[in-house]
Amino acid sequence: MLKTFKGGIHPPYNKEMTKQKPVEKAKLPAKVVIPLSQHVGAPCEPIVKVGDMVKVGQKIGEAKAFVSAPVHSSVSGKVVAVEPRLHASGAYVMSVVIESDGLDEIYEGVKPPKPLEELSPDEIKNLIREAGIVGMGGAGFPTQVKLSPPADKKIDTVIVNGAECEPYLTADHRLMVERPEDVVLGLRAIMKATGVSKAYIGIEDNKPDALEAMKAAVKGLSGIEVVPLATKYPQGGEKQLINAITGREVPSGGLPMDVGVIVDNAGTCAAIANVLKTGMPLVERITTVTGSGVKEPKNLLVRIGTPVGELIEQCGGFAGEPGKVIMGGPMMGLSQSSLEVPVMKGTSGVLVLQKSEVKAVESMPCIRCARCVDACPIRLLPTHIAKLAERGRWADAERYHALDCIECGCCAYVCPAHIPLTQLIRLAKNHILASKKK
Amino acid sequence: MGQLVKDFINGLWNENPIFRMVIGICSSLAVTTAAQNGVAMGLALTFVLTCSSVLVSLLRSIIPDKVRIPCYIIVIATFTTVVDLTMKAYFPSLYEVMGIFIPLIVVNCIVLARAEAFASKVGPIRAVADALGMGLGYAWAITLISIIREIFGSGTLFGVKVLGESFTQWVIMLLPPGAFLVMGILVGVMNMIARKTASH
Amino acid sequence: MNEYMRMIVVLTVISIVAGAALAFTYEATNPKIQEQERQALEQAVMNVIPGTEKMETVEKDGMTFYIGMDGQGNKKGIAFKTTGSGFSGPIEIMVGYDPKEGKLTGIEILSMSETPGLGAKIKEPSFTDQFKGKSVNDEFAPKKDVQVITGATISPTAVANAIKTSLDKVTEIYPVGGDY
Amino acid sequence: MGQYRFTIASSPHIHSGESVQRIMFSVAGALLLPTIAGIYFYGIKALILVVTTTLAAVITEAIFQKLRGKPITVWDGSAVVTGILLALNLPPGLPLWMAVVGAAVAISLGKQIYGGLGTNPFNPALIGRVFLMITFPVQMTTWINPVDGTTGATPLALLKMQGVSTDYMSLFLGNVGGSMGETSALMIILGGLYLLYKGYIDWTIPAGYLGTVAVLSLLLGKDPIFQLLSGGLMLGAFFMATDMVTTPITRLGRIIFGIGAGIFTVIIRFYGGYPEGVSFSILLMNAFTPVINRYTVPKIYGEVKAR
Amino acid sequence: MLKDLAFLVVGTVLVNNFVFARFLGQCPFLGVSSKLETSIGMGMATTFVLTMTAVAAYFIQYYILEPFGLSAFLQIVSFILVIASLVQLVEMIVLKISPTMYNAFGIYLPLITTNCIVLAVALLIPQKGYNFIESIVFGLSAGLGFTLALILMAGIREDLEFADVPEALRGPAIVFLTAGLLAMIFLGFTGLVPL
Amino acid sequence: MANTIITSILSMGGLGLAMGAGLVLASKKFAVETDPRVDSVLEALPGANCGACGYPGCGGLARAIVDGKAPVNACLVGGEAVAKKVAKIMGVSDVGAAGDRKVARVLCQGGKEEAKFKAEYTGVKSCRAASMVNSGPKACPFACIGFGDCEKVCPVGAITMGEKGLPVIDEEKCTGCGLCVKECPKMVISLSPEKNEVHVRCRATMKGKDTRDACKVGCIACKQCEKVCPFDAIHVVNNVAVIDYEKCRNCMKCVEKCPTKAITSAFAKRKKAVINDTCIGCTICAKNCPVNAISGEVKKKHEVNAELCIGCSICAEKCPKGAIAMVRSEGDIKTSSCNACAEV
Ligand SMILES: Cc1cc2nc3c(=O)[nH]c(=O)nc-3n(C[C@H](O)[C@H](O)[C@H](O)COP(=O)(O)O)c2cc1C
Ligand SMILES: Cc1cc2nc3c(=O)[nH]c(=O)nc-3n(C[C@H](O)[C@H](O)[C@H](O)COP(=O)(O)O)c2cc1C
Ligand SMILES: Cc1cc2nc3c(=O)[nH]c(=O)nc-3n(C[C@H](O)[C@H](O)[C@H](O)COP(=O)(O)O)c2cc1C
Ligand SMILES: Cc1cc2nc3c(=O)[nH]c(=O)nc-3n(C[C@H](O)[C@H](O)[C@H](O)CO)c2cc1C
Ligand code: SF4
Ligand code: SF4
Ligand code: SF4
Ligand code: SF4
Ligand code: FES
Repeated sequence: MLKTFKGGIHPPYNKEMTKQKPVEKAKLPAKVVIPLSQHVGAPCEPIVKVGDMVKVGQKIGEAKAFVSAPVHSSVSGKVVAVEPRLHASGAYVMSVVIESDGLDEIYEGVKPPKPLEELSPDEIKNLIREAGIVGMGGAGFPTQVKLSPPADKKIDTVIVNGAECEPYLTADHRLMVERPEDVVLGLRAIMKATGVSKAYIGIEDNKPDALEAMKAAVKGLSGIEVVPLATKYPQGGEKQLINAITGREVPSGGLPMDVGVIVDNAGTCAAIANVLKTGMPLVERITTVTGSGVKEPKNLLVRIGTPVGELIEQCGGFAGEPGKVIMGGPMMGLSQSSLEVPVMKGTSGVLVLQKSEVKAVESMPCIRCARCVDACPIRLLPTHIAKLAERGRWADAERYHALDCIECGCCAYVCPAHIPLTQLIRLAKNHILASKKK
Repeated sequence: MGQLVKDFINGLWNENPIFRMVIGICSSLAVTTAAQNGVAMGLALTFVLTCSSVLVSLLRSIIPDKVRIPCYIIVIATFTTVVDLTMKAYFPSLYEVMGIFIPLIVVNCIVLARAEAFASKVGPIRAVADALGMGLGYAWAITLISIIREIFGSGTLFGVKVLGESFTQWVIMLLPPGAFLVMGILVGVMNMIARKTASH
Repeated sequence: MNEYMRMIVVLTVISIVAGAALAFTYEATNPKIQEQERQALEQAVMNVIPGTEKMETVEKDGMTFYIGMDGQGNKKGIAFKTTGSGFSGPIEIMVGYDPKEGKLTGIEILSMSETPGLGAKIKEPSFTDQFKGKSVNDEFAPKKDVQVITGATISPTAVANAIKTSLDKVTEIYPVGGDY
Repeated sequence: MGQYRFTIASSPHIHSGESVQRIMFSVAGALLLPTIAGIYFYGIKALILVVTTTLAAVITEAIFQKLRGKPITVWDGSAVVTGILLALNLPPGLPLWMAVVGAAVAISLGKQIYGGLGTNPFNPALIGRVFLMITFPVQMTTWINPVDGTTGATPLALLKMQGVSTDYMSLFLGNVGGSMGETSALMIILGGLYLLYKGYIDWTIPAGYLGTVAVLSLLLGKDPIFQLLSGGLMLGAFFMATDMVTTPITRLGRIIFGIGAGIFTVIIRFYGGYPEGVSFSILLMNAFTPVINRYTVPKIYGEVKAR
Repeated sequence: MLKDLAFLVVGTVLVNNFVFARFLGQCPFLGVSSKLETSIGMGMATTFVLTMTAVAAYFIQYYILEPFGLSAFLQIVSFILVIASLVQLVEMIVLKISPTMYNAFGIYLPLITTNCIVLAVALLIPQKGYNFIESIVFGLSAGLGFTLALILMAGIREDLEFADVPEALRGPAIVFLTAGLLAMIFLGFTGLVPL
Repeated sequence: MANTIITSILSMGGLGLAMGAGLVLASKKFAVETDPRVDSVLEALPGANCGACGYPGCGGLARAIVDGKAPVNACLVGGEAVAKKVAKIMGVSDVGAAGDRKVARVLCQGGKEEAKFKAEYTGVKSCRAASMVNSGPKACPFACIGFGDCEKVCPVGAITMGEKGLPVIDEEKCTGCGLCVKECPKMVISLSPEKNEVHVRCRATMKGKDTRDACKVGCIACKQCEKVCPFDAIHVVNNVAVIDYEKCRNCMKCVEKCPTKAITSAFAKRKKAVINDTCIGCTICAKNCPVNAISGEVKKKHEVNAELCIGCSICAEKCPKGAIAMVRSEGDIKTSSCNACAEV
């Protein structure tokens, strides 16, 4: 029996389009827009002015708060604006706009650090922070913060999340096939930084080549185990992953560290490895550009700040009439209204669906079929919370644990009545949290 | 005078105990298998209600508050027993059908509610007007229910065959569910009428 | 008078007045009620024993019998009550029996709670009349010598069974052909 | 790249493609099997009955929605399922006007007064059937024997009233007296398996229901196989106790539902006034469903025991 | 003996359920059945009072009314007097002893005086000739039957808050219709026990 | 006969006595302090114990009302009359003192016509839900979304969704409870003093160019208002103009200037100063007028140039004689509104 969790769904994976395609370097963009907030926590503050010249890897935004991360220029060139720009959230966020000079000069400060063996845990954490590394699995939580739990939380396990359970996406898959040793190096750094000796690398069994590559890469390393997981969405959700691999359940309202676990995305590990090897902060990432609406789906190594429109062009442009452009996967990604929005540290994919695929279906009354209940990996009663949300009964929704919803979308995916369950629950969560603030 | 008419009319429609206030339902469901029972129960209740309202109204200043309820109930119970014995003596067949529901007039919420809410606060004349209105409001309501149940259930009205030979009895109408269903539909219809008249 | 005293006194007085008033009503209506009940019983006996004009109550072996007589005092038969277990409750039956002939003279259903329009048809003459003149030695088997009601066999069976079982006992007390 | 206008929506952006309509028409499809058996055994009469109740159910639904000024949604197929199931639960010889009354009651009292699809507490088809059963008991218990066309009793009534048992094969194939679609256990099981395969019904309910009846029969000294194959049990367990609208949404709740229905069926069959108790039992458990839902809310992921 | 008692319980709770088959206690049934929690409280309070009433009725009938030949006409008055006073007494005592308990279910007590089930139970005890034990069991089962009815209805009514019930039927009408369907379902228990 | 009556009297008397005594004893022994208001409220209720209110009997409701858990008009049977009585017992009075009453105002004019929709939104039709999807369907992430969450939450029905797809607030009805302010996910509703008539109806903090692309009536941060304001009451902060309501005197000069009409006021009803005969010609008004609209010689009655007057009412405040009244330019409010029916 493969390890897995209760609930979940089996959507069509649609990974064939890109899973065999090696990562290509994307064209150097003429202009990048780098938002100063690409992570959970306080936005960072610009430290460059219009007219300044910057180079690749040069810090342009300083993180002042503890939960925050700095950002760096991903091209060399001239700062042309520091102003609010459209962001993947649809809001305008303070960003630094840089015109590339095409030289791609590397910043002088970028130098390889001491080898891992010689670094102290604090030095590792500092390197990670200064490199602006945040969770690349989507949420964008500053990694260094995650690695610095309060003293009373004893961490005994690190899990590398290589599940990549979102349909269509293959960024982590290709990474693990092509650069398994980077993932392992990053993981070893994390282990050293947190003083943990047990680590797992969880990978869904629909990526046998990745499993092979990772197994080969950890050969001879003690304490690191590659765990094949059942292919089921949302296997990569950290709560599900922890449950599948360790059998532990993160307490409601708690964090992985409450059960002694740290979960990090494979991409995050590779980013750490990159810093250790070259000193280069996080300025580029692998993004899968895919979907029926793209002519030639590809895995691209992209500079942070590249407008998504340029990536689509590099993939041959739109196929058919595009209906939806999604940053991220189809289950949790954010739909976009403009092709101007820039790729960020957490952008694992750009998915384009054709117009014919995004027909809006009128929802019908709930027939209490309980598919949503059976699908929910958190064992909530989505239908009930949604009904309460429709009637504005927020307090009751909270009593039914609306806040524990991980917004995985399983319930809405299966609902035969096409009720936007996830959105209604999100609405309830938003309301509950808003009323808590006061 | 105008006040009295108002008090009287009130029970007939605006605050009709069955259809509008929905109290005192038990008997209206239980005895309404035939139109005749409806009329009899209606009159019996009107009698008890009127007599006890007068008495409660007269005694209203004498009765101490803390024993108010026991006292009212004794008054009501006394009149109910009078009806009970009278029916037993003079209408035995009717008594047979209405059985336990005559004694239960005592706890019919309408009686106590009117005693508490109305009779104990006004003079005897207004109390009578109100009681008669409420009683007759109750009476017409349950007669209507029993007419419907009798026609569908037995094909008769006041015992006279009104539907032809080929009529198949709707047994459910004579059984408990029929009572609830007819009641539910009538309350719905009355709501509709009330809403229509209110909007004009 | 202090308030508590008043509570007690008022409640007591009202109770007493109520008691007295009811006792009065009872005394006034009681004869009539008794009369009604007697009449009802008599009527039932008359119905099950044709030709009866007077009746006499006899207690024998723990059973109550009503002996029916005509105007001249000739015994026309005996009647007794029995209870069957119907579809939705007990069925009380008055049975008329003529020991001389060994035959039933008629039956009447005194009370029952069978389904109206269905089991309740046992009250109708079309059902009860078939017992008139039936021999006590008959089988009383539904669908054989006892006609049943379509769609409701339980109620007629209950009636037939009740009569048959009670007859077994009654024929011991008043054997067929014997005197009474 | 031209200026396109995109759609924005909350995630997820893909859907399983399943729909209420598809589920309903699949159930209707599965019901064709017992329907065909009914037509085979009882002839054209049965076909007319099915068509009548289905039309009556659909028309009642449309009229009700029209009167309320709501969109007419008869195409969702739920009224069709109700209509077919009602017919399968009726004696093949029932006067057609009674069948129409039954369908009208099923849809109006059983469904529309509660606002239509999805919010009715009771199984509409069973409401229709029990209403008819109580309103016209004579006609509702007049069964046709498929072998010789005479009227006769159902195997359960035969056993209860006359102590006569029927052989398993007849029960399994269905050439015995009974409601139009309940007699052929074979066809019902086939239809049920199809729904199980499609994932439209949850196995816990039929399993809990049939299992409970079998076990209790055994314990009470009755023939469990006979009990399983006779009466409306199979039809009820596969098609009516599984109506998702009127059954619990929690897994534990559905198990309780199945077992409860089994217990009540056995009680009514063995000790009650009626020879058959499936309709009543399912409806009774429907009544319990909201309460069951309330008290079987699953413990969520990471819920701490008591703090 | 035990079997008889079992029959009495089944008969009173299911077959002749006071709400669905005997039509008693409709007013509190309609009023209180909108919330599950309230229904359970009301049901428990009623069950308690009914059991107490059964005892009281038994004693009054067999130690006062019958010996003096008064049962034909003083039954109603004396029963109701005692019930009303007892309920009021219990209310006062509960309030004093445990305000929490009072809040949990004492508040339902005043409503029970006018619940016709109470008087009906008292009157049925002599009518059916129950002995002491049977009287208590009868009172208890009457209460349980009432509680069952309340709980079922309350569950359904809580769900109906999500339902698009036609305007005119909202409120008591839909409750009656639902009660009608429940009564229909409870007919399935007919014939379960020899009565 | 006599016998029956005597036993009846004795038993009933005995029972009555026993019960009466029992109750008395109990009420002495178990007397509990209760909020006297519970009893008075109970008194006012009809006492039908019908349970229609959802509480267990009138007593339950009375307690709930006193505890503040139920509104004073919770009794359906009693209707308005009872509600009034209960309100009196509970001492619930009408709305608090007027004076610096605040009312809710919608600070967005980007309706269906004016604002650009950047994409097709599908999903739950609620402003808050839509605001979580790419910040809403309008190109301006600060724009009113227009699904009317505010309309639903307003307890007095003061908000209706207008034809432009924007909420319209009836300032008369609004009680200033602020629920809509909390409900609106875009924070485009705000409470402001009723007397303030000038509002910047835009909160977009993007660059002026971006705002102009997104909406015809947005504030583009051109700062014209800032320059023209005689009272330093309006400033562009963070790319959007903000009014200091304390300083604003409703002069409406900014309204005149604003190129996109993002600032609004009851322009047609602008007030004008009018000087009456008690003027002693002290010239204080003329000195204080920020636009020099008042002229006149010392000790002579002064005149206001209605063309120039901006209605700031400084003169009226400064006038030692109280000789200056602020009058709506088109007559008083009454006549300025539709007078079609006033004539009937
Ligand atoms: C406010 C906040 C505080 C967090 N603190 C910690 C932490 O102290 N330790 C840790 O391991 N993870 C921490 N996390 C990270 C979460 O465990 C999780 O990795 C992150 O929310 C992304 O998870 P997701 O992609 O599954 O949503 C924190 C997250 C948030 C939002
Ligand atoms: C429903 C759901 C699915 C997720 N799927 C994945 C996934 O497939 N791969 C992944 O790396 N992170 C996934 N995540 C995010 C993880 O929960 C978690 O945030 C992440 O692994 C932490 O690593 P990071 O901080 O390095 O991103 C998912 C989160 C959720 C809520
Ligand atoms: C609503 C209803 C009421 C019934 N009432 C009676 C009844 O009063 N008496 C009776 O014998 N059977 C009654 N039955 C029982 C059935 O008709 C039962 O199946 C029948 O008695 C079996 O006998 P049969 O062989 O005539 O079908 C009733 C059934 C229903 C549905
Ligand atoms: C598996 C399944 C079983 C169903 N069973 C019934 C049924 O027994 N009776 C019925 O009226 N409708 C049934 N339906 C149809 C539908 O759910 C029903 O009409 C709703 O209760 C109406 O709201 C069924 C539907 C499905 C999918
Ligand atoms: S979106 Fe929330 S409620 Fe829905 S399945 Fe996922 S966790 Fe459960
Ligand atoms: S999946 Fe949809 S239809 Fe089924 S219970 Fe959940 S919300 Fe209702
Ligand atoms: S003002 Fe706010 S709440 Fe009201 S419609 Fe606009 S966005 Fe929605
Ligand atoms: S919700 Fe309150 S503040 Fe907003 S308009 Fe209504 S009354 Fe005014
Ligand atoms: S009349 Fe029975 S409870 Fe009201």
